[in-house]
Amino acid sequence: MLKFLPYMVAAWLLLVGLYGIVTSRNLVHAITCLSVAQSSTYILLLSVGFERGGTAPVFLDVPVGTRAVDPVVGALTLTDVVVGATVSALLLALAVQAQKHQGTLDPERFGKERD
Amino acid sequence: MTPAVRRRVFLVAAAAAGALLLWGLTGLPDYGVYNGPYGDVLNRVAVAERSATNVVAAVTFDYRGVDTMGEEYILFAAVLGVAILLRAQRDEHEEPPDEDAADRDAPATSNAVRIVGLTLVGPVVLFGLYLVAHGHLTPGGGFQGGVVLATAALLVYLSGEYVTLRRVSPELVTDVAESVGAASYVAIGLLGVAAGTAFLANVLPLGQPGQLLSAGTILPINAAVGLEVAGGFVLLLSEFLEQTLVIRRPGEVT
Amino acid sequence: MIVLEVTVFLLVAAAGTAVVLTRDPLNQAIVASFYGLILGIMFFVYQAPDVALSQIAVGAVALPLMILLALAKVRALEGSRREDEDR
Amino acid sequence: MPRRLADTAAVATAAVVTVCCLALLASCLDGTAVYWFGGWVPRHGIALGVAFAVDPVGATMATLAGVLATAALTFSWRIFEAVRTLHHALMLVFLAGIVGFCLSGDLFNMFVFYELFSVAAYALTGYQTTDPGPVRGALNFAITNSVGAILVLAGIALLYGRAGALNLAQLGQSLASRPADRLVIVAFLLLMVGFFVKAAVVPFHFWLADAYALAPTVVGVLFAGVVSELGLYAVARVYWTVFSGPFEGVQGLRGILLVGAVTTALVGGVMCVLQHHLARMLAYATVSHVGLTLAGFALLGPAGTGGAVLYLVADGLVKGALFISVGIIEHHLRDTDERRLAGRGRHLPWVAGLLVLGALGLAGVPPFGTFLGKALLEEAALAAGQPWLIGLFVAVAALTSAALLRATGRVFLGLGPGGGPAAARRGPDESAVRHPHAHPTQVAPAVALLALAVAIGLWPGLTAAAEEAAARFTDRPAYAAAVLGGAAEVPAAHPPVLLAAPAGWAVLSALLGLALAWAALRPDRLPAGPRDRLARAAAPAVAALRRIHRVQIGDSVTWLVVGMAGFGTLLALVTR
Repeated sequence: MLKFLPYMVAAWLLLVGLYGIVTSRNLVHAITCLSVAQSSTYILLLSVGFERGGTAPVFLDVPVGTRAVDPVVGALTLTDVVVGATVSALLLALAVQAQKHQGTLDPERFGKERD
Repeated sequence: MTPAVRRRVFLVAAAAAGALLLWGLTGLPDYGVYNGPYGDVLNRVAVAERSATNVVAAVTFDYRGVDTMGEEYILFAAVLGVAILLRAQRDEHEEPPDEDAADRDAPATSNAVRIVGLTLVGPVVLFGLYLVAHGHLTPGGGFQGGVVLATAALLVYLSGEYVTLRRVSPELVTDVAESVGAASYVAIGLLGVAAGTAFLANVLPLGQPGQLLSAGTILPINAAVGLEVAGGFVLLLSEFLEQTLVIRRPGEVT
Repeated sequence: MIVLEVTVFLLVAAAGTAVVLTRDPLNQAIVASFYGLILGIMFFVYQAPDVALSQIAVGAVALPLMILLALAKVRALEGSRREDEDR
Repeated sequence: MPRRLADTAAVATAAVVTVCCLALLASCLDGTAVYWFGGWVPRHGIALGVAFAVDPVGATMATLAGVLATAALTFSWRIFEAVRTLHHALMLVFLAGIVGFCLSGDLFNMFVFYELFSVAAYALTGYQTTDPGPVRGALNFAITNSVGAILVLAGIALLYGRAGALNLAQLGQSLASRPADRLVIVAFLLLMVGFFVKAAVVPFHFWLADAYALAPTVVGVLFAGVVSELGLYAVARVYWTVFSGPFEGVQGLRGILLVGAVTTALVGGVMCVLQHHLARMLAYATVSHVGLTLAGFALLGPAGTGGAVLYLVADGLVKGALFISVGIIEHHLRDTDERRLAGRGRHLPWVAGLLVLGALGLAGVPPFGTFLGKALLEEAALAAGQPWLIGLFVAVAALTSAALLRATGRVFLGLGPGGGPAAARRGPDESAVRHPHAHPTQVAPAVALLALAVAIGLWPGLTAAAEEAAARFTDRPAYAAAVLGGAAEVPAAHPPVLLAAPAGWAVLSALLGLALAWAALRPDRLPAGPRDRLARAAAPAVAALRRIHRVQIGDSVTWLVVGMAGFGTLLALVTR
């Protein structure tokens, strides 16, 4: 079961996050749900680079050649975390603006298009 | 679509998409098995080649340094975006808060909180600088350190010293810090071109692995990133703060 | 070790679900901060301390804080709008 | 920074970037130019660092973005914006992201640049705070596209788990030895869906119209000209470098992609005709043309790819010019709804001329470059045994040019049912006209873009060059050899394309478009019986189509998941 558990957790978080966006009645809530969906990629990336029994890829106290986990996924996830946070910040600013113009954060109550 | 219809359609589609996802994910190697080769090669060669004992830092700032440069510009763009969105509103609808107004509207803080907050600022700044400076040796680096430094600025705010914060980091200073941080990343990259090798290639002496002054350009790049991230996050937070403070005028709900 | 891993995985899944199901954004920000913290712990288990540090700094502190600030702004806007309508 | 200085610096920077991209294009004509950042050249076929791998197709896309950005910034010269320096900085970051995306030869690096230009685009779309228009459009755009980016990243993670590599060439080599299994299929699905969102392929297109309607003209020019095209470029690039090996011999893939292409082309075309808001009209014209271009890629061969690339470059230039024209109308008449604008554009004859020329460009009439692109596409369709695609191309060209011609007739000549009274009712609004004449810095960029589109059409030997570039673009082993360890590429000779039949189709498209526009403007001249019967028959379908397109964020994401489930199921079925 453990063979695929983290992958399943990642898939679950992706879908749950999307479910939250789809059913959201508040933009700030939807944005937080998006960050949950985004976190699924952190888990996925780190899981595919994980090596059982490996140390962190820091060779200060352990010699080079010690079995260590993949440093590349660490670097990728680091980038991903920053990207996720900055996108969320930008979205929050957009939500504040939506509140200003529409007077509500509920997407269902936004004015509909003419066309 | 009405909410009920949408929810139903989504659940059906998500069940199918989820099944597909799981089907594909079971094609991955078992959890805990890593077949390489990328990470294994780097774990073997990075310490010798880059004198950085933290291989993640070597990957982030050198082997895949251009990714990180792009990432810094994503942060830069997002901060610009938040500023453009929130400042435009402010310019149109509100007077920028003068210091008196900020003073008046800042939430009242008890002295205990204020003292605890301000005492924490020093250690937090130290910790942030430590993280930035040791990124090539131990976990941490410009990004983590930068966020911690930004938190220090936030502590000042939480202690009710909003006026002090504005005096310490007025918009211009953080703007400049962020831009200089982003620009110096590119400048350090161009040093490699000037030295006749390649963009983002190392031009500094590598030193001994494990020493503070080692790993060549990773350390200055970490400093640049730290500067940019700290500036960027302070800007992000203060743009949102401005928003709340400007609106909270006397006579309104507080 | 395996028990710890499984516990953390299940905790992450549960916390992520809780974030989505917490419909009030104010409470959600607090749950999200908790979720960010658990993710950070999970990354330590993954032997990725670099990521764990930044996840805790961002996911557990900076992002929830920004959400709270944005919400404060929204509340203030709601308040001023209601006043306008009363007038 | 003083305003004039900021303007000049921004335009100059964009122009310099364009020239650099052009130089890159010239330098990579003889062989793929590879640049390893940090000097980390691959060892034993393993890429340690990140490479830019520049081939003519990528360099052309980057140049197109540069040209459009220069034109857009020149256009914005005289339009006041409060947050000017920030805005210009964001525009340049936007351009930088696009250029990096086009040149990169590394999958994760492509993702980083993809996010970079997306983030800049979200901010630029939403900031026009004076406009009380629906800000939710910007949020819908940002959230849907972020979900797309998440899927792309998930696809990257899957591939990395299998191959332990991120370099496109290395990934391609690693996957080529085996036919596609479940992991490769799902990774392909995730990457394609992610890029389809950006390309606005139906049903991933629901964010597009709002984003276009909302974007300031300066940004809209890049949206209309290059952003959707970048999604398609990524689809083609990733398919040919990474997945063409494992999917070789999967017959059904072409069919699935063609279904998507046809749906996209037709939905976009019909929705385009149904719009009255000019920016929305251009948005659905883009959707429709994305379908057309996707059909070229879907033929999964060099001929279709060459035609698609040539077409999308010329089409991007034309649409950029059209978006500038709409921007001029908006700037002068403070409106972009053709019904409210009826007859109010008489004093802007230049703009009318631009719109008519643009409509002809969309129809693919010679000498526009779109004509050559479509000629190649038609040849590829015939060679691939799909002659019916020509009918689709004609329909798309007729529908989109008809919508534009109708709007032009109504706005500038006051034609159309209800035009007269509406214009009269709107009479007092003439005071809203702020500037009586379009300024040269506004008209010139649009003229220049159209002139470039024509120059492409007249350039001798361009079809052969496009075919050669496409042959290199679709040659996975040669790409891998160029990136990971160089073997020389042998350019093949291409027979000249026959242009007589395509010219006939182009004229037919334009005439059909004109006839449709005339029918829309003068319904009273049509025989009453058939006209009313047709209107009654079409009404339910039209209403349904409109209802589907009235979306909020949740709908957009729901459709995304629906599309992903459908596309994935089909993929799984045809590869088994």
